[in-house]
Amino acid sequence: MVDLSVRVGTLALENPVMPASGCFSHEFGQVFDLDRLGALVTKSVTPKLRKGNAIPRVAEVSHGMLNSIGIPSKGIPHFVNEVVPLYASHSPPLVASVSADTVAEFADAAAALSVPGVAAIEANISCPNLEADGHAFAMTPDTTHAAVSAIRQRTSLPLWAKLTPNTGDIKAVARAAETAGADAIVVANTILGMSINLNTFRPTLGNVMGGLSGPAIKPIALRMVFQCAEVVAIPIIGCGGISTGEDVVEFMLAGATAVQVGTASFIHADAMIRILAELQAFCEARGIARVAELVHKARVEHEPIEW
Amino acid sequence: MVDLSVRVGTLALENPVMPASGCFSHEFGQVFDLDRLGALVTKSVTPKLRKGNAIPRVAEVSHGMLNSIGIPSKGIPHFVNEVVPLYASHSPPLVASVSADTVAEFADAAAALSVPGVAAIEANISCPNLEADGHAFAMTPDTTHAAVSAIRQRTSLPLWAKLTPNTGDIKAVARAAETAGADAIVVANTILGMSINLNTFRPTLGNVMGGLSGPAIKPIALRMVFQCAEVVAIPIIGCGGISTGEDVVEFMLAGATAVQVGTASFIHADAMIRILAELQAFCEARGIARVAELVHKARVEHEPIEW
Amino acid sequence: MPVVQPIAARADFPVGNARCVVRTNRAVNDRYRHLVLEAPPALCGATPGQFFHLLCPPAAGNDPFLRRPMSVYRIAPDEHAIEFLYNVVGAGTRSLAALAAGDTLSVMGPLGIGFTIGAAYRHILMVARGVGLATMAPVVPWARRRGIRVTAVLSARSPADLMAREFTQREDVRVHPVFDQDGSSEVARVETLLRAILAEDRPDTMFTCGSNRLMALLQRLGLEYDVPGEIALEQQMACALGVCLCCVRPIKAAGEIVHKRVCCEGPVFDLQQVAGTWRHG
Amino acid sequence: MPVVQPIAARADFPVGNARCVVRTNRAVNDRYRHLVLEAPPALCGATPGQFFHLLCPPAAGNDPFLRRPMSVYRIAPDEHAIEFLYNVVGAGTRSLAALAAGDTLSVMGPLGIGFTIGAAYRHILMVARGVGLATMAPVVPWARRRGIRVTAVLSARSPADLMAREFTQREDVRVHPVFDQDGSSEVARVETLLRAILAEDRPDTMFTCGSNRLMALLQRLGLEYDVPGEIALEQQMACALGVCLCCVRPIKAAGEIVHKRVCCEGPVFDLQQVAGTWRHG
Ligand SMILES: Cc1cc2nc3c(=O)[nH]c(=O)nc-3n(C[C@H](O)[C@H](O)[C@H](O)COP(=O)(O)OP(=O)(O)OC[C@H]3O[C@@H](n4cnc5c(N)ncnc54)[C@H](O)[C@@H]3O)c2cc1C
Ligand SMILES: Cc1cc2nc3c(=O)[nH]c(=O)nc-3n(C[C@H](O)[C@H](O)[C@H](O)COP(=O)(O)OP(=O)(O)OC[C@H]3O[C@@H](n4cnc5c(N)ncnc54)[C@H](O)[C@@H]3O)c2cc1C
Ligand SMILES: Cc1cc2nc3c(=O)[nH]c(=O)nc-3n(C[C@H](O)[C@H](O)[C@H](O)COP(=O)(O)O)c2cc1C
Ligand SMILES: Cc1cc2nc3c(=O)[nH]c(=O)nc-3n(C[C@H](O)[C@H](O)[C@H](O)COP(=O)(O)O)c2cc1C
Ligand code: FES
Ligand code: FES
Repeated sequence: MVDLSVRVGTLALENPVMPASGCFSHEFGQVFDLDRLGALVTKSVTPKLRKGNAIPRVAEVSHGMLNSIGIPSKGIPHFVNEVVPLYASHSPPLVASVSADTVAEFADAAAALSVPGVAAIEANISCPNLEADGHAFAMTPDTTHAAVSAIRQRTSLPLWAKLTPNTGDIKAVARAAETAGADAIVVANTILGMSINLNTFRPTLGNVMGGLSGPAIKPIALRMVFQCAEVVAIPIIGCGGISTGEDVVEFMLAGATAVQVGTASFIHADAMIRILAELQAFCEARGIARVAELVHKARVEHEPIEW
Repeated sequence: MVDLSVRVGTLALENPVMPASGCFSHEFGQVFDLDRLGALVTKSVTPKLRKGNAIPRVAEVSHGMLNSIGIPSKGIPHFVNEVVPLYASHSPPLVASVSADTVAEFADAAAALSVPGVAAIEANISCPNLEADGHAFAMTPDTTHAAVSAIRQRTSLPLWAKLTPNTGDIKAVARAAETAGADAIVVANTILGMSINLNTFRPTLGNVMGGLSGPAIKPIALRMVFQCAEVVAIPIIGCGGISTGEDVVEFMLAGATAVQVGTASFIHADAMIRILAELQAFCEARGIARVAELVHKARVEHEPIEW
Repeated sequence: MPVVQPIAARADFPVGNARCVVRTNRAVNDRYRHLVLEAPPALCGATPGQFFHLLCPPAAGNDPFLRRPMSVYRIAPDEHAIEFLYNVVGAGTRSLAALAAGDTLSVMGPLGIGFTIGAAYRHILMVARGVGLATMAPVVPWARRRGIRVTAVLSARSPADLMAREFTQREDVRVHPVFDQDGSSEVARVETLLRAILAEDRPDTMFTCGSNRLMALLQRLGLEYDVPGEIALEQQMACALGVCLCCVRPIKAAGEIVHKRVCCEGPVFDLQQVAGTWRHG
Repeated sequence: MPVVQPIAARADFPVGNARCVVRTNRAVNDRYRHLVLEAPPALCGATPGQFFHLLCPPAAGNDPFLRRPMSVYRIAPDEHAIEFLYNVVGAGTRSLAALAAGDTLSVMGPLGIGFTIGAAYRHILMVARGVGLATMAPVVPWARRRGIRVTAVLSARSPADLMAREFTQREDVRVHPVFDQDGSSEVARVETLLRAILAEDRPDTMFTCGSNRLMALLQRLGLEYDVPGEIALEQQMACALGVCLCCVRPIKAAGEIVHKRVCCEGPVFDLQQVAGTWRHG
């Protein structure tokens, strides 16, 4: 038997596979056993009530999808009172994803979310749809530091910072999150993209631009995990295009301690269960006793080509 | 008959389809008629002699490829004396792509490349493989401005600046290129990515990280073209994942005056010829008399959803 | 064996998820095709208006990434079958069109909330156009089996597109065809027709599908004649399980307009509560 | 008709590019398969050591993005055919393995520079292992037709893997099989064998393929016995036309080590000029 458990800071997970925020809710319990996941991560919630973006909110592209849901939110009290209890009977730790428009709101919201039943806070400082043109806190180290440290001061729960790939310097942003007190970073959110309908000449998304996710972005997310692992000591949770157990291995080798699966669950609702089985099979075939052994084990020493 | 001609600044092109730098050389003449292209764009050349990166230099990923060729170069004199004459008998304008390690070298190289037979200079200020961790001039507006304005002072040929998608602010970079005197911008180069071989646990590329290209990046490149078209008045040449005539239409609607095709030519060597035929067929079916009419015609006025 | 590789067609997980084998996949006319899949019992319990989420396999240059929602067109648990009627328009339906008998595809469902067919209903008026007909068709045998009269106004471009036979499935239904070709499908003329039906044999409910013009007309007539109604909506989907919030439509609820998810709070909604019109892409 | 949709199999474009129909695609043993394609004349003019660039169609979960280079295994212009022998290892070859007679795939070639077979040659020594055998096999009939003797050392894990029949193609060839199983494929023992051959019947040239161990041995013996040689190399490719510079290998040229492109300056190189060893992935 392979030991699939991993440790994300102080949080012990039965296995490294958990859903990505916005790509999971209790409705998946209609299709598979939620208790088999490493953790449960909820859709980002904001302190402000929000309706979300215009429809259409999804479009498909080559090996991926664009979405512009835009974080519809019924507010923090609704989340605490109505959503948290939905997961009370489930064993995996519940990770509450939070987003906000200002540093102060972020901190208040994180404090309000730090209730029994919530095991960790994931600060979505990266959602590309919220502000004009996709700007987000996690696009620069300064704004990342400001948001994460403000939240840090208001919660004693483990704090994960979810970074955006829409930055020119993921390493600096990752370091800023670590310095500001994040217990882990999630790398990464969707990449801003766009497509145009050739019948109507209109953007396919009501919101014009949206976040690209799915296998198309995997090499980019993997590269970012690898880069972040070079510069931070806190655990990294890999996210972006993961759809097989082999993908999980690749992210772990690059430096991820755990992974999040988003879009793959829309193609096969029970994808995470299959991914877990594949991960286990990979380890068994390779004689890897503990999946945690894989973390950051990519062999990058150059074997010089002799010439 | 559809009029396929477009104008990139002072340069008149018979049609908007040209190869992307590094994805074209005269060897394609073994498979199709090079004179049917809108322009011919050569592999970036550097003033320094370079051997290029370690092998393997290519790996395939979901709907795309990673490359880390690394701009092997035989220097500017070799290019002027041996490469330029190869295209002397061809009708499309020859665009010489140049790259360099410093601003001064960039300017010198561009001056040395401004010879008869070269119709425009494309400054590849974006190649992600050259410097540690993929940093490049085009990652910030300042370094973009420095490189482009230095080159501008040393050549009277049309100057195209090729931007990198590995930046957090493509619009600021595009504006910097325009302000510095670029006649057009090419949007964009490859996106830094990575993959790991699960048999060897080694990165698939000898260079560890490499540039992602192909259909996987199309929504990202298209979004960047759209964003740049909002802020610059100079023509935009779209590049990234284009593999059909419909893709060309999408890029033109988003704001591109012309397009470059890279990876698609590795899948079908004569892809650009097919793409041209598809572009023409699209226009014919839609009664579009001049392909130039498509430029920047995406309908983004929101038709409010009535509720 | 009807099914290969059942994934999660287990009693404790109410939504079925299985690879189904194609029994037949035939052209109905120039644009529409009829697909019959062998399905395990867990997938055969659909009610009219529900749908399945199909993973269309890559074929002939089409490589649809997302699943495609498809209304159940005919419910045949005794035949271990689920059936679809689809219009070949894009990557997903072109890939479906390439399926041959014996091919398999991954199917999740049944999903969503279908039409309400009250036990006391005596007469249902249906107004269908285009592929919405597939969504509404299973109402017919369902109603007839319960002794409910069905009157249908079927709108199409031309008689060749009507698919009246596909709609009625040999059941005893009063069909009023109207066509673009001869102008009989114009809103004003359909209104006259509907008023006649409403006056002559007042229905207990009116069912329709996503045409904005017909919806607006039925909303108006429904209020005037005090006849309730339901409408099947469509919207781009990703998960089809209520998770992703991609598929929302504006719906009036308690005086407010809220976003409801077509996949799990629909696809069938109260006719009067649907707010705004739909534009696709 | 052998060919559908010829793309650019025109005389003025020397590299052919066509959709070819699969004639047969059969297992040779547990791991290797033999693929025969119907091909137009423009694609049938390969010489031994040249290769084609195959667009492996998506099949059964494999969706190879890039083309795959594949040596011509048998050249049969009279039969309007090109043939390949391949080892099923990854996405590309698994997708090839799924091809059935009548299926089509896009093929570009012939490409690259093959083996030099001098008009005055009397005897060729070939040392092959693994799938490199496919690359070298067409030398055999080519040489025999010109009256050249062929001696072949074939190395394999076990007799079941040897494929001597696939290599000799019924031609009169002196074959020395060596195996990992019984230790006869060890470098020292192969060296003894080669020395005996070199001493007994000095060849005009030695051909080999990409095994680093065998290459180093042959380089050494070639210098000692003053026998020239050639080696077929492999390297990951994208364009296969010399455009992208993906496929380089270090080669000694004029005292310097330079990068040469396997696709168009190879895949066959002078044995003594190949520098360094190859590592894949
Ligand atoms: C609940 C529901 C039931 C449906 N039932 C049927 C049916 O019985 N028969 C039938 O032919 N079609 C039905 N559709 C539409 C169907 O899901 C396909 O979207 C449509 O057939 C076009 O898909 P395509 O891949 O061929 O086109 P594409 O142009 O490739 O589709 C591109 C994207 O847009 C989405 N899309 C396109 N048209 C629609 C649409 N009308 N509604 C929602 N999303 C759309 C697709 O799902 C896909 O994600 C239904 C849709 C919904 C939401
Ligand atoms: C000139 C040349 C001739 C060849 N001839 C043959 C032949 O006759 N029979 C045969 O079975 N194979 C041959 N190969 C190798 C073949 O091209 C495939 O790469 C190999 O079969 C594995 O491909 P795959 O898609 O199944 O594996 P994958 O693991 O999916 O391949 C992944 C990537 O690595 C590349 N790759 C994997 N192995 C090799 C290799 N050995 N050389 C170069 N690239 C590789 C693939 O092309 C692909 O881009 C030849 C290669 C070259 C360069
Ligand atoms: C429909 C959808 C909704 C999402 N909503 C959120 C969200 O609310 N908060 C968040 O942090 N990320 C959100 N994401 C991003 C995902 O959590 C994930 O980072 C991204 O999709 C990349 O992973 P994937 O390729 O596995 O989907 C959303 C993604 C999708 C596709
Ligand atoms: C093998 C390869 C080599 C490349 N070399 C260069 C180069 O030398 N200079 C440059 O500006 N871009 C280079 N590029 C980037 C392409 O020009 C292009 O911007 C990128 O591939 C995206 O387009 P595509 O998706 O159509 O390939 C190279 C790309 C590839 C795949
Ligand atoms: S499609 Fe995901 S919520 Fe409806
Ligand atoms: S594969 Fe492109 S140069 Fe050889």
